[in-house]
Amino acid sequence: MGQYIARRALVSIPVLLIASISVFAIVKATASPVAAIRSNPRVSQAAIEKYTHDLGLDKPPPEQYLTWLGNFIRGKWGTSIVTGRPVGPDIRDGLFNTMILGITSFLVSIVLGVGVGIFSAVRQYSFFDYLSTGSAFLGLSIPVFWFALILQIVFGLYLTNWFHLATPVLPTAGMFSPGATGIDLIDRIRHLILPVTVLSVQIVALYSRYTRAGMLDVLHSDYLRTARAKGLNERTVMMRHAMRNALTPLVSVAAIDVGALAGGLIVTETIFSWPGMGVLFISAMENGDYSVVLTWMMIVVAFVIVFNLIADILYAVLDPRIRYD
Amino acid sequence: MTDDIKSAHHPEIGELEIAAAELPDDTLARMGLDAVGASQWRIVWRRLLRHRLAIASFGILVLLGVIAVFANVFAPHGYATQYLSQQLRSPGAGHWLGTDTLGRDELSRLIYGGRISLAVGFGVALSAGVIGTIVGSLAGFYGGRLDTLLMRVTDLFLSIPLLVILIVAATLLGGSVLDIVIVLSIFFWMPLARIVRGSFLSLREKEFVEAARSVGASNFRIIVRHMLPNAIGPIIVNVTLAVAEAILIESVLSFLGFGIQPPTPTWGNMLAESRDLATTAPWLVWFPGLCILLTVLCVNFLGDGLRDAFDPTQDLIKR
Amino acid sequence: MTEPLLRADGLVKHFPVLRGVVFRRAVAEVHAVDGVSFEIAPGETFGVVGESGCGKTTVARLVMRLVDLDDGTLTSDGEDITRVRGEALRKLRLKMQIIFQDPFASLNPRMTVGDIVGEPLHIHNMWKDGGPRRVRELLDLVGLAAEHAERYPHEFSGGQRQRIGIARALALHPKLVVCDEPVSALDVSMRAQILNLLKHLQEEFGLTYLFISHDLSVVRQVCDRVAVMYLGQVVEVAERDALFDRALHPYTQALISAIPIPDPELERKRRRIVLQGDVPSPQDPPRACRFHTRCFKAQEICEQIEPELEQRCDDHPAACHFAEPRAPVVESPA
Amino acid sequence: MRTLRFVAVVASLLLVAVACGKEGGPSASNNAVTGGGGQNAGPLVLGAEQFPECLNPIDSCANASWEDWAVVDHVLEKAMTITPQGTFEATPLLTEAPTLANGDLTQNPFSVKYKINPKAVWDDGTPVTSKDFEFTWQAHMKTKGSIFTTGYDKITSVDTTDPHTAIVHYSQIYADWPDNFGGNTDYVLKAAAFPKGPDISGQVQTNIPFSDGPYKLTSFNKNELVLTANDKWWGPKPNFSPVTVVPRTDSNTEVTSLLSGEVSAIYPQPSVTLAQRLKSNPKVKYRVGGGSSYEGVWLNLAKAPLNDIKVREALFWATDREAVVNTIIKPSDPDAAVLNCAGWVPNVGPWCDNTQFANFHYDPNQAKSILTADGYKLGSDGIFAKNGQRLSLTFSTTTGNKGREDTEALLKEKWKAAGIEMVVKNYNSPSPIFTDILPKGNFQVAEYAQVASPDPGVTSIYACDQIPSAANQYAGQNFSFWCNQQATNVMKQSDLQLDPAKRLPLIKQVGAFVRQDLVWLPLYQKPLITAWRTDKIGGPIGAYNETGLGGFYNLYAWTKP
Repeated sequence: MGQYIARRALVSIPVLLIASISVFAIVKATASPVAAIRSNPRVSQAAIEKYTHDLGLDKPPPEQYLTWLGNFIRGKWGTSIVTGRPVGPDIRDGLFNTMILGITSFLVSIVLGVGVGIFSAVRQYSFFDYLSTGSAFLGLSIPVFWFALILQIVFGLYLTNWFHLATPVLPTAGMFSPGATGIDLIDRIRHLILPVTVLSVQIVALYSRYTRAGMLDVLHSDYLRTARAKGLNERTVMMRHAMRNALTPLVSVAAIDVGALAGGLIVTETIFSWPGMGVLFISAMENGDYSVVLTWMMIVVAFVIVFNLIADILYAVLDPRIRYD
Repeated sequence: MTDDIKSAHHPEIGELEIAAAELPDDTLARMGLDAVGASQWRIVWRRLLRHRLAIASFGILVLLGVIAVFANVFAPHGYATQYLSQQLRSPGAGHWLGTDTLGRDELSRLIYGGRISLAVGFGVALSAGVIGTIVGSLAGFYGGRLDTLLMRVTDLFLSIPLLVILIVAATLLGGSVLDIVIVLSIFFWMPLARIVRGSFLSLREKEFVEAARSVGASNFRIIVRHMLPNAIGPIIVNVTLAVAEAILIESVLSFLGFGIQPPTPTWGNMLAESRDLATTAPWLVWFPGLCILLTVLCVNFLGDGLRDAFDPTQDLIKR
Repeated sequence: MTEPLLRADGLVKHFPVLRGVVFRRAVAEVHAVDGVSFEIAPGETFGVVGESGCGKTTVARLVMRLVDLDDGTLTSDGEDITRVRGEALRKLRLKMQIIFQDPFASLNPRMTVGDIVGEPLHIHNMWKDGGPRRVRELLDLVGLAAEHAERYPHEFSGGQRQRIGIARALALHPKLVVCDEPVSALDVSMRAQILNLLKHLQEEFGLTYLFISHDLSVVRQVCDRVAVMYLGQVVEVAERDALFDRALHPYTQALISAIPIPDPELERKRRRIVLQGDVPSPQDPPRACRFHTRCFKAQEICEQIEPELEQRCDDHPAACHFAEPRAPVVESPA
Repeated sequence: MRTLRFVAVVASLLLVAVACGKEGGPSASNNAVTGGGGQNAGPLVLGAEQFPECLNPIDSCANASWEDWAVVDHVLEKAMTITPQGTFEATPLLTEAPTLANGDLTQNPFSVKYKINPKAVWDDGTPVTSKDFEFTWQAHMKTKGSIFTTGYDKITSVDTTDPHTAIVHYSQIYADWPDNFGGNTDYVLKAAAFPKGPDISGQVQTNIPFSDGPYKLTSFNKNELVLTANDKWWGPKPNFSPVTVVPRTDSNTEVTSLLSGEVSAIYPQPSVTLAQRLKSNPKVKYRVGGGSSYEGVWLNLAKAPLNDIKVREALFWATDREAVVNTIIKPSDPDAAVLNCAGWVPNVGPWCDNTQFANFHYDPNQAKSILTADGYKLGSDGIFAKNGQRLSLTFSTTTGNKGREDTEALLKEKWKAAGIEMVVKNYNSPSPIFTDILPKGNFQVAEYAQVASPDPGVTSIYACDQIPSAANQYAGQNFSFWCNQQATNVMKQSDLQLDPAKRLPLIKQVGAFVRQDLVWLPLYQKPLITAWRTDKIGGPIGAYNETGLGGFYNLYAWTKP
């Protein structure tokens, strides 16, 4: 197992390198930090040349890449070309904000998804099963930004107008009320409700499907029958035997998803003005700010790789039948 | 799973189906017990028929497909025809689903837009299906260094969030229908490649593959005639679900401004560009959204039905 | 002895065991086949017998060129086929065919019986020349009906399936058919039928069989000559009767002593040689004589010097320092 | 979404605009520009469509208009500023504006004397001095990545002998001098805040820790920025404090936030039904008016078939500008009209002859007869062709801009009726459209906006030597690739003429050349809109709506309802 982890970790180094080189090439080919300035007639040609030179953008691209890589490896994440701000704190803040949104959604989704999944497996072909299965498919099929839009309008405008409220029923954007000082938990939670709903609708749908399928497999298995035959009571059978086995795949899936979160929730963050990793990426991409895009990419890919590994390890721990060598 | 989390390349539910492919022969034998004289397809079809929702969905999809293909017959107006005096009419006589900011008939635009959206969905699913199948087949069949190489490439593609690479690539290529189909296809094949590889790795050890080789079958023939048909279930399910995903992702790209560019109508860009009108001309937001929802829902139901139909263990569970 | 149809000389096949962090490298090898030689004369049935894991199935695959040799040569009709590839290998398929052990796994479940039996014809461009008729003939030959061609393998019993496998093997008019435990997966009642069919086909078409089995009684029933394998090596080769009546190698003797005898009287009286311990791992086979860890005759020399497979009596080689003709404890009923 | 930044940049370049705005909503507002008085109206929340990512007022951060609109305008004081009427005037930082009349402007050699208000102090109580002017000049020239060097590069020295008088010496006459140390984009920096010297790169990226404006910046992060009243401010005290600016980068969310009351004012890009949405809430009012940036259909004269003036003429007849304005602009700005002058707008100076293109109206038959006379034949597909070459034109603009995309869709049908095919090929903005497509001439027809500045010179967009080429590293801005030597001569001549009265006929002559050669077709002035909640804000919000200073400029003067 240790060897397996070491191998996976080592193999990911070339993956990271290739990913960063391709991303660098594409960013270079599609966007330039100078473009926005060039389209500003107030900026003279001389100023553009000075700017390009000052920022080293006139150096050959491979040199630019290697300079960035050298700094990155030495732990210097550098500063953004466009904003002149250090990249590290921006990514840290973005990651933190994204995680607030993402982890909340995951917790909500896992609780709901597992609950619904188990219940509909136990009561297979009941009305509840059909209802939850139907809702799950609906959740998987709904265009996110459309759903977000509808929620914003309903909770931000329609309901607020019907009840003649001065402030919206639920805030439609931002992480907390403007100008709020300190941490007001209620306020934070109110701001989380709509974006978390948008995200959870998808995740709950998926997790409840996983859970239901896993539970059904277990419920129809021989060993559960044996457990029952041994005279264990139904509750023990469910909790101790069925759930543990049914949830094993879900645990690793969830671990992978948490890793993937680092990439940001581009649509949700954009709509709800949530300053996370997705928004950070989009703006850096628009600016052709390769120093931010590349560092961003490395962090995100590293997250994905690490959490994939964690998923594998969890899987092996939970399911002793799996062996890696 | 369309936006955000999907962008992480969720290990598809389909990946669990490797298990189904691992036991094709004896499980089929089990299936055969109640299906004497039927080919696999007939068995699958019969089992699919039992899945009423899937069949209903299939019917709706066929209907949508027919309307899309014969859009010029069904659409009451041209998709680009402008009635400038009738800007933003709400649904009613003359324009059943209202008009947009240029006085174009929303129903007609939905019909023509559906043509593009469905074409994108199917185009992406098919081409990504082909790529994924080829990559997975080669990796699973030849194994060794080729397998390692291809799987590292797959990992590479999988480790970057889907939406991110799509945005990057769409920026590079452009916003025509073909561009978007190409971009989506290039980044949609990985889950399928893994599934196919898994199937092939187990199929490779089957005696019937050795039997084929011993009568002189070429590698190509072995892959195409012997291994692929035994891995077809997961492939079909996956390709079907990819249709839904491609339609959704196209709409997300449109929302972010990287999708198919107007004036070519797609449900995605119609929805995206009227999002400012949600309160003033809600029909422009509701109808494209509902079209996407309905289509994707139907595809998902169909995919689910197919999954059950291809999954031999389902027989063990009493319906 | 006439020119052999097939000569195997010093066949070696090792499978690597991979380990490693970044670069996977072979840290050990499974010695599946380790220097096996034999000759098969036209028209005979040559048996290879041994416990499971002794490498006899690997021999079948080596002979069929389904896996590549690490060392040794294969000669067919005087032609070196050790390294043939591509078109030449395809040609070779016309001469040599194989019947597999598991009739459930060896038939593609997605193909009809007609397609399975007809596939060799398609591959070798013989379909246009009366392919469907040939398929009917072949099915008829193995005792199946022509209309079975439209059906799928899962609709057949094990015995029927093995007939389909035989029909496929015969489609190309091969000279040599490798039978890799063709009846071990079948019910006893089926076995005789299939063995009879094989015998009948051999007579009708003058086939040569390389017959692989772990079942000595089956071998005794069908083979003309028999090679006994232990841990990837041939320890004894003999005419059937010579082997069963005068086994030279202690391992063969032990095997034969374990054959059940139908007569309860004799069964009670006979002395069985019981081998000690398990078969050692082929990954790390014992030095010198590989059998010495379990041999009831083993002495010091067996741990130091590897015995050659050498002639002991007429055309009866055995690899043992203490090989000797030895009267069987119990007269065989035959 | 992606184009917003560019549009915003262009909008910030307005040097002068005249108040010609109209107001929507229930009641008219008081437009007094002066105001304030510290009535302590309490906190206020504003929505920013583009949130500044960094604050350095000299490097590329300053390229984002929202940095000025949301932060710097309120924190730092300019020397000269722009009135809602589009003229320059002194801010409270100066005791009076430098003029030739009071001798503070000298012509030969050219110098500007700024008399600093003795009451002007930084928020730590230290006075604003001529050293700060000198430092500002130095910072613009020496900061790594500084983008606004225009004008500063002509300064030879700043005389700081008297702390309250800064005399700026230029090497040559620079007519646009008010745009240094002030104007649209510039400010006076505090020398003492930068002990490391005039290269201020990498500093003040996330905070501007000093203030000589009505507000201080007390917090800045990706969620919001907070402005609080500067109690050392010597001008009229602001009423609202603290003022929180929050990002609302999704245009739909932005409007929703205003309608729901989460923010109290926004300065959004107009969209077709924006006005309608704003009207849906009786507590919301807005002001709309055409700014100084003008939208047009630009042609690549270097490439066939648009090098043929007859084709251009036919195209102009085939382009229904009336319909574009009616459909795209009027829903927001009912008073909008088709623009007919070739490089200026009616409300910036006397330069616009708004009749130049007035005779072109939509007449597909006219277009057809011109093409037929030019040797084109109508094909069976309804598209003209000549020598086997179909009259198919690629129309390009920036992606993701609904107004422009609608214009394309609308004109596509109109052109088709005249036998001209339009192929739409849009590009991201700013790259590649402003780095590759336009400068390298990889287009046929393009729609984009230009800005009318108070200086009427149009040399940079029309002169022969401004055609982008490898020689000038594709930095030329004459994207039409139009070269009329006669016209270029007149332009150069006009640039040397400082007397407006003598300059006017020359400018009109340039316009006539543009009209004669049919270089491009003007469409409309881009409308600007400021919207606010009447239950939160009284006057005089929106006074600067049509100027480059933006809808929030006089935040200090806003009052309670």
